[in-house]
Amino acid sequence: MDIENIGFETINLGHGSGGELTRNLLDKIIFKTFSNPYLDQKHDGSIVKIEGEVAISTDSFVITPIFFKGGNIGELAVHGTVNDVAMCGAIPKYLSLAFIIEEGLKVSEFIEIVQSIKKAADESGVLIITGDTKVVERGKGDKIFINTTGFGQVHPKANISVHNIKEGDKIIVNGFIAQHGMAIMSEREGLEFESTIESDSTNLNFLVNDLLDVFGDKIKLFRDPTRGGIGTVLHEIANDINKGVFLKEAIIPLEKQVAAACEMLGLDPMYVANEGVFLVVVDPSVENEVLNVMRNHKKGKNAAIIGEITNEHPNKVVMESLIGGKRIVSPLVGEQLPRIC
Amino acid sequence: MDIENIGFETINLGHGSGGELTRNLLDKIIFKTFSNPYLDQKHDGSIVKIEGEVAISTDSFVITPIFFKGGNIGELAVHGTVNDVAMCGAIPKYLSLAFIIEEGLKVSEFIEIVQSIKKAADESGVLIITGDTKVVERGKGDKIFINTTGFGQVHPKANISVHNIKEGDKIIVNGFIAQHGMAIMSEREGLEFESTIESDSTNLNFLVNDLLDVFGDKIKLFRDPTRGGIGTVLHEIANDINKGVFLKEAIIPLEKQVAAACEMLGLDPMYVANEGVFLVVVDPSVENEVLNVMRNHKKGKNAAIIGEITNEHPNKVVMESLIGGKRIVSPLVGEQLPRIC
Amino acid sequence: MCLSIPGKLIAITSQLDETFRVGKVSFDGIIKEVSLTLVPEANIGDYVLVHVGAAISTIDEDEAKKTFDLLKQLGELNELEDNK
Amino acid sequence: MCLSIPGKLIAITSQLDETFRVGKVSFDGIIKEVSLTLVPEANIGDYVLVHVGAAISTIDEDEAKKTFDLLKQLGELNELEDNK
Amino acid sequence: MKYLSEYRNLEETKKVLDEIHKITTREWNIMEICGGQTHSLVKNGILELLPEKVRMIHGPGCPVCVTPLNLIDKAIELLEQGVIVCSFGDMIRVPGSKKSLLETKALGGDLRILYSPIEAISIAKKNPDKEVVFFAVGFETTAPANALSVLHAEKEGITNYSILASHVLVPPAMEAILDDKFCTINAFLGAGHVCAIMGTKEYYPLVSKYKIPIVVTGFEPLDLVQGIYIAVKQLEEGKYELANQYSRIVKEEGNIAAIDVINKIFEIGNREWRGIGEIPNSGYVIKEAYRKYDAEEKFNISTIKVPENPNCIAGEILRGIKKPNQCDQFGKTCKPSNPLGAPMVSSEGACAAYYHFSTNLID
Amino acid sequence: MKYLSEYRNLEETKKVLDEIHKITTREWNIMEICGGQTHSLVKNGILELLPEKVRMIHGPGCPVCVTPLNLIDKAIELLEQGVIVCSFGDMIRVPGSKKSLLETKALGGDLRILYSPIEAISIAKKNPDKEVVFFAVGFETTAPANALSVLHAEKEGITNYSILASHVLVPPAMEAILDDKFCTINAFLGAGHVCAIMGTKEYYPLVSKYKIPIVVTGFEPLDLVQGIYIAVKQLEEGKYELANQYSRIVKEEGNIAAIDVINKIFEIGNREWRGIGEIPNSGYVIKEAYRKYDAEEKFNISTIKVPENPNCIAGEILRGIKKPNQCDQFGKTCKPSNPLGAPMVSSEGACAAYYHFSTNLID
Ligand code: SF4
Ligand code: SF4
Ligand SMILES: [Mg+2]
Ligand SMILES: [Mg+2]
Ligand SMILES: [Mg+2]
Ligand SMILES: [Mg+2]
Ligand SMILES: [Mg+2]
Ligand SMILES: [Mg+2]
Ligand SMILES: [Mg+2]
Ligand SMILES: [Mg+2]
Ligand SMILES: [Mg+2]
Ligand SMILES: [Mg+2]
Repeated sequence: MDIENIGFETINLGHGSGGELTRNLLDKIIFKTFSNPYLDQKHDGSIVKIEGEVAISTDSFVITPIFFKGGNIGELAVHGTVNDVAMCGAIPKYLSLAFIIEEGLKVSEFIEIVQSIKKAADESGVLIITGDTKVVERGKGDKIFINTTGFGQVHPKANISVHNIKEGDKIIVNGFIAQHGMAIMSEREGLEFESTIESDSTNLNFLVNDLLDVFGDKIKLFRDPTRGGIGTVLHEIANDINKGVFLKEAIIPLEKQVAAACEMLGLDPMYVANEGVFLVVVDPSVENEVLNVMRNHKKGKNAAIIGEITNEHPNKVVMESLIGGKRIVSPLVGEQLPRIC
Repeated sequence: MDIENIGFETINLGHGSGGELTRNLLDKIIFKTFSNPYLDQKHDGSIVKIEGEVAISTDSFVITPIFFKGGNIGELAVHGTVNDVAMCGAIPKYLSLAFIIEEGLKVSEFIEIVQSIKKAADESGVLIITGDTKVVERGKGDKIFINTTGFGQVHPKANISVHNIKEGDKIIVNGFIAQHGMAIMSEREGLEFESTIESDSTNLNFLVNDLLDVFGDKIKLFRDPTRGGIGTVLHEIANDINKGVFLKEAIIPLEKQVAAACEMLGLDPMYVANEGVFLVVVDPSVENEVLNVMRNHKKGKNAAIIGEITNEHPNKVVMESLIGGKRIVSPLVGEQLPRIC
Repeated sequence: MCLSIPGKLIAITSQLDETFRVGKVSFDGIIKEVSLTLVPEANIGDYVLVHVGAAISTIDEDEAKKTFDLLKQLGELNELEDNK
Repeated sequence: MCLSIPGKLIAITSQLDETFRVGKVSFDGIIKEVSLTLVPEANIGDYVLVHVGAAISTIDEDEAKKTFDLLKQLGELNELEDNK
Repeated sequence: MKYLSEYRNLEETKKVLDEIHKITTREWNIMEICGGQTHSLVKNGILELLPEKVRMIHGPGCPVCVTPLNLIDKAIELLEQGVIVCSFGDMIRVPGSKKSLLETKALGGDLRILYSPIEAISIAKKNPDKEVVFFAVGFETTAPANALSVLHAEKEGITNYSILASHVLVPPAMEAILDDKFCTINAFLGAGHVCAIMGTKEYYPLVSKYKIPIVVTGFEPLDLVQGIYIAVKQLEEGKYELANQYSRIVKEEGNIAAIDVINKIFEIGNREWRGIGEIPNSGYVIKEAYRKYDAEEKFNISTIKVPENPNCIAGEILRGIKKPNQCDQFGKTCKPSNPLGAPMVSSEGACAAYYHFSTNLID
Repeated sequence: MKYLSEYRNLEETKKVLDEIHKITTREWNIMEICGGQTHSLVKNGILELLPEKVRMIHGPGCPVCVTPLNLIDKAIELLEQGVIVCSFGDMIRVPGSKKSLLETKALGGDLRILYSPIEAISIAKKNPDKEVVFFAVGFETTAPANALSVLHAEKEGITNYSILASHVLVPPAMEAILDDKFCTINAFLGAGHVCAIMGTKEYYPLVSKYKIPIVVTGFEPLDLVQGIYIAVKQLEEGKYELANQYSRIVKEEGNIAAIDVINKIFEIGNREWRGIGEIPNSGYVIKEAYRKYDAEEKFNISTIKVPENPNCIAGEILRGIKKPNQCDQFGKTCKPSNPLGAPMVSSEGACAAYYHFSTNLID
C-alpha cells in the first residue's frame, strides 16, 4: 500500500468522527485491503449464510508492545479468535473486526497491522465481513486495541464436550509452551532481556480440523491456553469435569530459552500466556495416533502427551516434578509478577 | 447485586490476567447477571442455531462520560448493535460482549453498566452468548470500552437494498434528531451547559420489525444516523444510489433545547450524533401508512417525512432552508467542532 | 465571525465587585453562566446577546419590533419623497 | 528469597572506573546486562550467579563437581570413622 | 428562540426579497465583511434568491482565516513545549506551516477547546504547575472577552496564564479593500456584532471619504435581506449613507463598558492579516502594563516565517476580488479534509462555506 | 541450564533421599530459613518424599513477608503523592493497612516493576522533574545491589533518587527463633544466597552457643536433599557443626567486594519484622553520610501504625511454630486472591507456597 497516497501520516480524532475522514481511512486502507462481497456493501452490518450450528467467539486484543518478536497485534487478533472458534470444534469462516485507535497512531503502523490481519485471515481461510473504527484521544487508549468476533460452522464429526471426558483420557499439547508471554515480557520496560524467543501466535484451525476429520468423537475437548497459561486452563478443566488431572513436568514441551527466562524472572511457565498452543483431551484408544497426526502437522511438531484424566484428587491438577515429587497446579490468581527477591 | 460480596472495590490488572481474579469477576458479575444456556458453558465461544440468512454487525463503544444524561455506555452498546442489525432488515437475537476496562474502574460503576446491558438486552429481546474481559493499565484506556457484535435472522419479508431505491421514494425519520450528541456535549469540559437534553439511546428493532411485517419490500432501506448525524448518512445514501436527496429543513424534527444548544455552540444538528433515530426510505405508495405506523409506536411518535429521492443533483443532498433557499448538505469532514468566533 | 446568540438573563450568580458580575442566561432552556461585566445595565428578565461567554449587549425590544416595519418605514419615506 | 541464577559472562560492556563494571551474561541464550561491580575477579567465560541485576558470586567449577560426590565423601568419611 | 426564530420567517424574508427584485435596475457588488454573514447567506440559500444583478462579495471577516500562519506555528510550538493551549474550536484545525493544533494534540499536546476565554482561568487555577495560554483570536467583538480573561487573572493573582493574541479591526480592513485598485465594491454590509461593541460612528469617515453606503446588518436571513435591501435602495437612489439595520443590538456609541475593558489591556498597532499582509493600525496589541500576560513576550517563541501555499488565492478571496469557485484548487486539491488555505478550514471561511453549502457545486 | 539442570536430576536426588530414609531413626525438626527454599521444597514435592520423621519447618526468610506493614503504607503514601515508586514484582501485591501498591497504581500511581534496583537510576534520569524511590527490601543478598543503586546515583550526581529501605539480617532472626521458648528446631538449613554475600563465618557462634547443626544449602532439589541429609546425619550422630553444602557458590569469607559496598551505605540497626516484631540489630539502616538517599528522611512520611489482622498467625508461621495448614484461616478466608497476611501474598511465603503447590490440600 502506498502511504504517500493516504494523505495523512497519523490518525487523529477526525478519523473516528464518522464523517469524510473516517470514510477516507476506511476506503483507502480497510476496504482496499479486505475487499470481498460482504464487506464491499460498506454497511454497518453484513448478511451471510451459514448452515447448521454456528460457533461464535469474541476477544479484544490489548497488548504492549503492539509489534513484538514474532508478530503484531493484528495477526494476534485473527489467530486468537480463529483459534477460539476452532476450539469449539468449528471451522472458522467469518470475522468481524473493530479497532479502537489512540489518536497519534502512525498510519504506517496501522497499515502494517491491517496487512498482517489480511495475511493471517487469508492463511486461516476466514473473511473479514464487517467492522468498526473508533479513535480515542491521546492518553485514553494504548495505540490500538482490536476486537475480533468469529463465526464458524461446527465440524460435522465434532462432539466436543467436557461431559464426554472419562478417567484415563489423555491430555496432549501441540508444542512448546510459554513462548508468547515470554516474548512480550522480553520487551517490557524494567524487565527487558535479549533473546530469540518469538511469540508462537499462529492459527490452529487446520490442525484441529484434521483431528476432527480423523478422530471425530474420540476428541473430547480442545482448549487454547492463552492468558493464564496451561496451568489455569487445566485447572478449569479439572473443575468443570469434577475429576483430577495428572501431569508430568518432565514431558511438558518447554524451549530452553523460555525456561531460562522464566528462571531469571521467577515465573512459572505453567501460567505464561500462549497464542499458538492448544490442549486436546482424547480417548486413550487413539492417543498415539493423535500424537502422530499432530507431529506430522507443522503446527504440532513438538506435540506431547503431557498427562491424563484421573478420578483421584477431583478438581485438582497434580504434577509430578522432575525429581518425582508431586505438587498441585493451582490456578493463577492475578497477573503473574516477576519474583525476584 | 450485592457489592459487599464482590470482595473488591476497584478493578485492577489482575482481573484481566485470565486467572482466579478474572474468573471471580466473571462469576460474580457477568455470569450471574446474564445467565443463559449458551453463556453458562463458560467457554471462549458459544454454539447457537440460526436458520436462513444471518445479519452480523460489530461496534465498539467509546464515550466520555460513561454515564450521561439519559443513559450509559452499557445500554448504548446494546442499542447500537441491536439497531445496526435491525437496519439490515434482521431480527436481532444474540450479542457478544467484550469489555476493555481501565484499571481503577469502580466495581460499583461496572455493575451499574452490566445491569444496564442486561436491561437493554432484555428489552431488545437479545441474549448475551459469549464475551471477553480485558483490563488495561491506568492511563491506557478511558474507564471502559465495550464491543458488542450482534447476530440476527433476516426478516422473511425484508428486501432491503439501496438498489431498490427509485426517484420519488420518501425519506422518513422516526423522531427528534441530534439529542444524543448534544446530551454528551452538555457534559464536555470547557463547553458544558445546563439543560434537560437526554440521550435518545434506545432499541429500534421492534418498530423496524413492525414496519417489515406490514410493508415488506415497500421498505427500501433503513439507516441509523449515529456518528456523523443524518447529514452524513443521507450523503452516503445519495452517493450509494447515484441519485439526489431533497430535504426540507422546516420539517426535520428538532427539539427546542437541542436547537438552542446547537445555535450556542455553532454546531449543525444535521451532523450531530443520534442513538435512537433511524431513517427509512419507502415507496411513495405507502408513505402515509408508514408514517402512521411509526407515529403510533412509542419509538416513532415524532416521525416525519423529511425528504425524497430525486434524479436531480445526483450524489448530492440538497436542503430547502426555512426561508426557501437551498443549500447542499455535504458530509461531515472530521469531528464537528464548536464554532464560536 | 463573532457568533453571538440572544438569551434571557434569569439570575445573577455572583458579583465580585462593582464591575465583575456573573449571571445565568437561558437560551430556550439551555442555561449557561456568562460574564455580565460588559452589560452593567442588564437586569434579570432582560434579553442579552452572548458571545464567547460574555454578554456584549442588551437587546432593545422596541427596536426589535421596528425591524418588521422596515419596508413600511422605507416605503413611507419613499412615498413622502415621491410626494415632494 | 534471593532468587539468583547462574549464567555465563559473555562480554564486558562498560567499565566506568576500577569498581563500576557492567557486562552481559547469558542464561542459555537469554542475555541480560548485569553489574559486575561485586565480582571484580570474574572474567569472560566464567559462570556467575546473578541476583536482581548484579552478579554476586563466581561459580567454582571444582566445588560444583564435588557436589555430586557428596554421598561418597560423607560415606567415605563415615567409613573412615567407622574404621577407627 | 426569541430574537432569532422570528428573523428566519419565510414570508417576511420573501417580502423583502421581492422588494429587492423590484427596485434593482443595475448591477451592484455588495460586500458583507463578516464571515458569519457569509455563512448565513450561503447556508440559507439567500445568494440564489437575490436578483442576478445583486452580487454579494465575501469579505475578510473570519478571524480564523486571517490569523497569521506564523502565529499558529507559535501556538503549536507552545503546545509541543508542554503548555496547556486553550482555543476556540474553529481555530484548531487550521493548518500551520507543518501541522495544525489538532494534529499536535494527536501527538500528545494538551489542547483544550473552550467556549469562553474566561474558562481558561479555571484551567490555570486547576493546573498551577503548568503554563496555560489562551489563543486569543478575533475581531472587535471578541476582544472584550479575551481582555476580561486577563483582568480576571490579574484580579485573582494568577501567574501561569497568558494570551497569544491576534486581534484585528474591521475599519482598517475595509479601507485597505477600498484602496485596492481592483476594487469593484459598491456597498458594504457592516458587521453587526463588531458594531455591538464599537458602535457605528467609526464608519462615518469611510462613508464620506469613499462615498459608499455602509449598512450595519445582523446575521439572520431577514436581517441580511433587509441590509441588502437598504444598500440596493441607496445605490439605486445614488445615495451613500451610514444605515443601521441592526438597531435592536447596535447603538451609535457602541458598548462603553466593553470599549473600556478593551482599552485597559490593548492598544492599536499594526497587524498582519493572513492572505492579505500587514495593514497599519489594523489590530490590537497588548499594552506595556499587561505584557506579563502576553504569551509572545513570556515565552519568546521565535518561529520562522513560512510562505503560504502558492496555489492558494486566499488573498484575492479575502479582498473580494475572486469568489471561491474561481480558484483552480477549489473542491479539487483543496477541500475541508485537506485545506490549502485558511478560508477552506474555518466553516466561516468563504471557501468552506461554498464547499459545504453552496448549491453552485451541483452545476 | 548449566549449574541448574544437573541439580534437578531424578536419580541423584533419589540416591540422597534413599540415604536420608536409611539413616533417619528419630524425629527431627529442621528449619529452612529461606523462603526460596520453602518454595523449592514444596514446588518439587520434596516434603512428601522425606521420611515422616524429618519435618521441615519454614522460616521467616521471605523479605516480602517480613517487611513491616508500616513501611508498605509509606511506599503507598509516596505513590499517592506522585512519586515514581519502583519495586520488585513480589512486593506490589502485599496488602498494606488499607491497600496494596498494585491497588494504588490502579488508582493512578506511577509504579514501576523492576528486575534490578540499578534500573531505577535510568528511570530517575529519564524523569528529572519527578522524584523516584526504590522500595529496597531484602536480606543480605539484596543489600549490595540496593547499595549499588545509591552509589550509582551519587556517582552520576542524581538528586531525585532515594530508597525506601527495609533490610533484614538472617543471624539475628535465627537467634530470636532459637530463644523462643516454644522452639523445637533441631537444625537449620542456612540460606545459600545470603551466605554468598556474608560467608559462613557468622554462624560459628550460633552453632556453638545453641549446639545446633547449621548446613548452608542451595536451592535446587539436589542441594536441598543434600542439606537435609547432612543435617540429619549430624543429628543422628549427635553432632552440631557448621557445614557448607553450597560450596560452589559460598566461601567462608563471603564476597568481600559486596560486603564493602554494603558497609559504605548501611550500618547495623534495629529492625521490625512483620509478624515477629522488633529484633535488635537485625537490619541495615542507611548511614548518616547517605541520608539524602533515604526516602524516609527525604519525604518525612509519617504513617500511623495499624495492627495486623488478628486472625492471622503469621508470627507463629514465620517463627516455625505452626504450619500454614494449621492456621484456621488458611484456604478459607485467606487465599492468594484475598490474603490476610503477608505469607499468603508472596509466592515465597510459606502460606502461599502451601496453597499453590502442596498436595496436602488434596486430602
Ligand atoms: S479554495 Fe483553497 S486554495 Fe483556493 S483560495 Fe480557497 S483556501 Fe485557497
Ligand atoms: S494462612 Fe493467611 S491468615 Fe493464616 S497465617 Fe497464613 S497469611 Fe496469616
Ligand atoms: Mg456496526
Ligand atoms: Mg508470527
Ligand atoms: Mg481467546
Ligand atoms: Mg460502527
Ligand atoms: Mg481461548
Ligand atoms: Mg474468545
Ligand atoms: Mg436511556
Ligand atoms: Mg453502529
Ligand atoms: Mg449504524
Ligand atoms: Mg476472551
